[in-house]
Amino acid sequence: MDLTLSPEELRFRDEIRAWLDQNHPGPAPQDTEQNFDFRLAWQRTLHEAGYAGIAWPREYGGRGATLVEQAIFNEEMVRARAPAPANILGLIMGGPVVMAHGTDDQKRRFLARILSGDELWCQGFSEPDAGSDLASVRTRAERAEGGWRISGQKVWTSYAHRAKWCMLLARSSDGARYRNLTYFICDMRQDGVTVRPLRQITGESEFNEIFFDGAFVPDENVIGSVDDGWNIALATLMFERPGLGAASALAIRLQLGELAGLIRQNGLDDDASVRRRFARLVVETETIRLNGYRGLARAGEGVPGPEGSIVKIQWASLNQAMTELAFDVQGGAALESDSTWAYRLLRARANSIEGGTSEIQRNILAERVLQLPRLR
Amino acid sequence: MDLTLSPEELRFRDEIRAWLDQNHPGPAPQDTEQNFDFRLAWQRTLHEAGYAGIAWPREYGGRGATLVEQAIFNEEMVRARAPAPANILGLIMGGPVVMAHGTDDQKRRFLARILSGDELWCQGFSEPDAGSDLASVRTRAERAEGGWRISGQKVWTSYAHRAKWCMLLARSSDGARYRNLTYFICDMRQDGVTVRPLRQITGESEFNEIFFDGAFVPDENVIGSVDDGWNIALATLMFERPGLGAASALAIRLQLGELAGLIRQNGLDDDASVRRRFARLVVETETIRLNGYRGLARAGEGVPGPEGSIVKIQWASLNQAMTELAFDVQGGAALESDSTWAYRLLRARANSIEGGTSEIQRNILAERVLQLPRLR
Amino acid sequence: MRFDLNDEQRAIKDAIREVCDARASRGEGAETDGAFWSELAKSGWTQMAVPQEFGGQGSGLLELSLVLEEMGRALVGGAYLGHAAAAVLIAASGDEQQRPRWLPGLATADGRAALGQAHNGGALLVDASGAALAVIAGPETAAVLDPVPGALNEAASLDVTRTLHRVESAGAERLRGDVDRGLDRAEVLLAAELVGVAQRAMELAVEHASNRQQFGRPIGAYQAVSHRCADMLVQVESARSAVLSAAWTADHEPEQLPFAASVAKVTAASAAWQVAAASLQVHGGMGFTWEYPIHRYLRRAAAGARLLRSVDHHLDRIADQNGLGAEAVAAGAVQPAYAVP
Amino acid sequence: MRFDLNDEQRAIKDAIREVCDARASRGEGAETDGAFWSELAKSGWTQMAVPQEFGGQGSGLLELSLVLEEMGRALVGGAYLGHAAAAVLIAASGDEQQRPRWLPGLATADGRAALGQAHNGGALLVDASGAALAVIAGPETAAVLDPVPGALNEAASLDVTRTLHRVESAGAERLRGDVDRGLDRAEVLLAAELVGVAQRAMELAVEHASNRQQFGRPIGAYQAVSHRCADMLVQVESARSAVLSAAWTADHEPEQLPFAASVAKVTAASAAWQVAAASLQVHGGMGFTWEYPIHRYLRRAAAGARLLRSVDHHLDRIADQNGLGAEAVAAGAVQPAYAVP
Repeated sequence: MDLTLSPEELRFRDEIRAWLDQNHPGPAPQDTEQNFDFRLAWQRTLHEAGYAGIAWPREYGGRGATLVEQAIFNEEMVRARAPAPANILGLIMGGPVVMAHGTDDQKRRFLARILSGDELWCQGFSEPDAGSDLASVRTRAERAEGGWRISGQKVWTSYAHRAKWCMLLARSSDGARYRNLTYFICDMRQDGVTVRPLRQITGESEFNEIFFDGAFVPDENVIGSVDDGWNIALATLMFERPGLGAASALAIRLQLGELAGLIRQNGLDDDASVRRRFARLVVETETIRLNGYRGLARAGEGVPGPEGSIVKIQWASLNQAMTELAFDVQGGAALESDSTWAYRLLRARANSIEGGTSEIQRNILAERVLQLPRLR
Repeated sequence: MDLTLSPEELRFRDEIRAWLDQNHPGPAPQDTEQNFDFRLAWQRTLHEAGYAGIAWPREYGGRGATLVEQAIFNEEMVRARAPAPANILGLIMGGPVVMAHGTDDQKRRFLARILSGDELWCQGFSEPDAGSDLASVRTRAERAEGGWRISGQKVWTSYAHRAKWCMLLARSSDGARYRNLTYFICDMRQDGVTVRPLRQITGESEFNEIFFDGAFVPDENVIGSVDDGWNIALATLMFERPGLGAASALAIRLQLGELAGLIRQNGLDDDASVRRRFARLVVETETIRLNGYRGLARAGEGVPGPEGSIVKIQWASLNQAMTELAFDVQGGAALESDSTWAYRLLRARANSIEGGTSEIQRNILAERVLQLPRLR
Repeated sequence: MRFDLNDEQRAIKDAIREVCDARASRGEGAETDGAFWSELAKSGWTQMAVPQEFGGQGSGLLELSLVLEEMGRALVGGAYLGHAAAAVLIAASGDEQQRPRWLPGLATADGRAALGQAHNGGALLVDASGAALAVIAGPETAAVLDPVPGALNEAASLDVTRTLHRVESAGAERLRGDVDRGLDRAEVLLAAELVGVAQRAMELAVEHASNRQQFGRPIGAYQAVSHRCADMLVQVESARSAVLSAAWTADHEPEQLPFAASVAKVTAASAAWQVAAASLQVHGGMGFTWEYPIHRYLRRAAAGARLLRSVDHHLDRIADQNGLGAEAVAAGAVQPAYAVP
Repeated sequence: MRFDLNDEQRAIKDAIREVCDARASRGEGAETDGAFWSELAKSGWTQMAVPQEFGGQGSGLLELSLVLEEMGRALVGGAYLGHAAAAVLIAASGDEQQRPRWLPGLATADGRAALGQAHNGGALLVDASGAALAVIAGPETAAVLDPVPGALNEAASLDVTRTLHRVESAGAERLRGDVDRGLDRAEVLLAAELVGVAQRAMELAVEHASNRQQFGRPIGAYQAVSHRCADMLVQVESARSAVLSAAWTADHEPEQLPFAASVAKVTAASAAWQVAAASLQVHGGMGFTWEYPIHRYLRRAAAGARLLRSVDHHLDRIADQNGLGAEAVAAGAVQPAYAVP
């Protein structure tokens, strides 16, 4: 066990840190579309420096970074308060699924343009009736000349209106559950694809709905075998960003720093109740960081395991508790909605839903880690 | 709505209060058996004064008290820190089940001796494999000349070694679940009945195990119809002591008074964190009291509903939280086991199990009050 | 001793529920809704909180609480809370000069009052546009701002069913009577509204859980969901008990109100937020969309819980009242101050 | 950066688990068990905490933590914690005269040390019978009582796997070095033991939930049970991460120890109690019987959490270290003091 960075890791960290220091794009625009353009430009900057796909193997244009290096990179990005690259879904999900399950043609066709940000990706898994139960998708794929026609509705896709490609699951046969789905890469720039923004409780539209009405996907854009989409999707969902736990812990630490300031401003830094609620948040943040690093060590021994669910559950409830404390200490200002903390309070409610609800995460821990019997 | 006592209710309260003032038996002995004898004597005192069965109809020797009077009585008993009568299970469960489902002979045979404490009752529902799932009893009743032979094991029966009668459920046929059980009143003073104390985590033996090995129950001691025991048992479990919520809230208030003293002794009455944890306990206690009284109003409109589960859940978690706070404020004394609070800390862990686990109570609220679908 | 509504109280509850449901069924725009206010005024609902001697109906706090719970449940008539709270504040905390000066106006159709919260030297007024006057509450003060200035500085309101404005409070006149008495009564009305918010948030969760299918079952059949709903019920019913008791106490045993009002505010504020948040979770992604109503309840709960005095303020008062106050320490008291009937 | 055990560390963990499981399988009486102590001493386990210069093995706190976690898990060798904690306290907080005076004895088979808690002017000693000396810890002090008096006044111990004795502490000699440093290191060992307690309590719950049938299913198939177990896992793994990190920090970055030790104590104390209590609940009535082992874990958790400094003490220190301390206020600091590598 060694919790210090090796000389190589330190060099890597210093390199990233120095580069971010030089190349940080400055404050992000508030407006959603401008913000996206800003992040697209940022991805190009990262790409030119060779940082867009540090986790990707060198043969696909990545840097082949170790797990620890990926964690370091993620942490440095958070520390510098640098924006996420625009094509994040392509980088962490689309690219990896093509590398793992795609044909050589598909790799040539897709990978480079994901890295460069020339083609943006979105993800179409969730549907109105397929939330936690992802396998119950209703979107249908019908056989057509040279490919498939897709019809149905997907929800909770981010930046669908800017995306070129949508990875989606559709029902390609009437076969048994889990054996009737195919994994498609669908061109978003065609008739038969309609994107509508989905307004969230924060007032923003981070996400969209997509309506497919006979949209065409050629055979060459099927990933893996027909009717084998569920297994591929499952693998896709297991692609974790190593060190995500540590990076999100760091993001929360930065916010806890703000919260400490808010507590002091409101003269509550002597209030034992506020102090201990705050300290518990610090403790929880630190355990997320440590659990994240420990998960990294395990991931190094093979495929990342279901233990990621631990960090996901903790992060959601910590974010919710932190924003509630901030709300409790700010007095009358809590009536107003145009504060960072008001936004965070509302946004945090989604943390226990997005990316697998906390209930689903607990199912995973119970069934896959603790080997408890499943409910049939 | 009127939260004051009527003149008649006030008179009743003053009568009870004055009587308890005169007749309180003094401090209870520590020793379990001596304590039981003390409570038996106390029951006789209550009985002589006409207070043993205040909830029972006058025709059976009770006082026919209203629900509010019963609540007042229970509260006054707690306020005076008077012990519970020894034959509590006969009074709140055995008697009522005989009155509701017994024959005239059975009423004559049993009721008066329950009130007087001449014959003590215990209850044999739980078994090692029938905990929350009470209907899955394994104890068998086999037909015999003029009655039944009972064989099996019951657990969590209080004072079984002092009891004359045990009300129990046994499997009397191979019929369908819920239709294969009969409700028996079994004489404990016979060969074929063995009682063993069950030591609890507090070190006490409040409860026993009973082993039945061909114990005989004559036909005249079957309650209701053969194979109809489940319905009778269910009704039995619904006999609530009106005002129990308010009375247990009062019991906790008295302990909270002690806890406030403990907090002051340890110099923590200025600690905002301790103060607010304490205040939340006070708030929860008050809502139990109020929920108890509201339940009373509803009970007056018909059969007591499943809302009693609300108070049961609250009481268990409040008792646990209260004893944990007491433990946190007492410093090094927490290492020692011979304090009232150490006993309470351990005893409180059973509160969410005994009388229906908190999980079962939540099932009841979800299914019977909120009408949510049941898990099949 | 009867902890249930009498026939008259039930009739009030049924009548206002009908009014509120009808308004809610007409859809959005329920906030600061002049037409609805006129409808309420015409039927006399807005006069309830004004004592009879000043031209109002002089209803009890219990009756007012029933009205407010229904308004919270349907999330309509948001301005009613401020008006009723202002009326009880002036009636309970104004002196002999102040009460006749302001209360008669509050019984008239165009004499709507708003509630404000002292904040950063000024005040934040809730639903103040069109209000004739406002009562600005601080932790230990209450002051009447008369008139509400014509030009108001709008602030972004977390509670999207209510407007928020910033004003200077320099010209406000402090209520010279027993301020705590008025604040406690206003807290009970606020708590009643929050019970309605929690109630409806729970209903929405139960409805969704009964219908939404996942993995071949309605999600309400899973204990992760059904037990969460059961916990909502415990919170809602406890808060309702506390509010009913506090309202009755205000009307009949006012010397016990400080404890009862604090219990009501603490339980209702906690219930509204926790139930709304849990209900959103039960709804999954759908609960996170703007179109679905749950976030309006969540926002009302978050803001409402922080109107008037904070939950921590009430908890501290409860601790003081129950053996951890300076007097208790001096007297060596062990028994709680609070007396069970 | 590797957050996993190396081969040597794994070997230690495996070896001590075998020793502990073998002892546990011999049944009750594991408490203050002289024969087991001799067995441990013979194999050198009891010398680990003593620095090499004083005749011990000078093992790292990480290695000691591995041993203590296994002892907590099997609930054997309770006296080991006191001995190891006393050794690290003297080594870290004793001065140049004190260390050579006491440490060599602790490396010998009959030189067992016990831990004590300052209490009401005297002290409560844990597993002190037969101990040569004891280190008595207070919130900011540590003192060596040498020798432990022959006639001890037995107190009733909540933790039935440990004995408790009351002593006068008048004769104890205060450790004159950096007391916090020793206390923090002792806290890490205590926390490690509590992680083992939580771990085993969880294992018992999972085992029971997998086997116990109710309503036609194993109870572990119900989310009320399975999610409770999942929450146990979150707590156990978090506490284990915190303890491993704190132990490593003590060995390699001692200036970061005050934060790391507080995090370890808070998480391990919470995990042990909450997991043991939740496990008892999963067991239902059976968990409430004396014969079933869960209450022994519950008692160890309750008492262990209150050994050395309280959880509130640590939370207050964490708040001080992270922007709510007097210095932070003076400096107007916004950034947390703690640095991520």
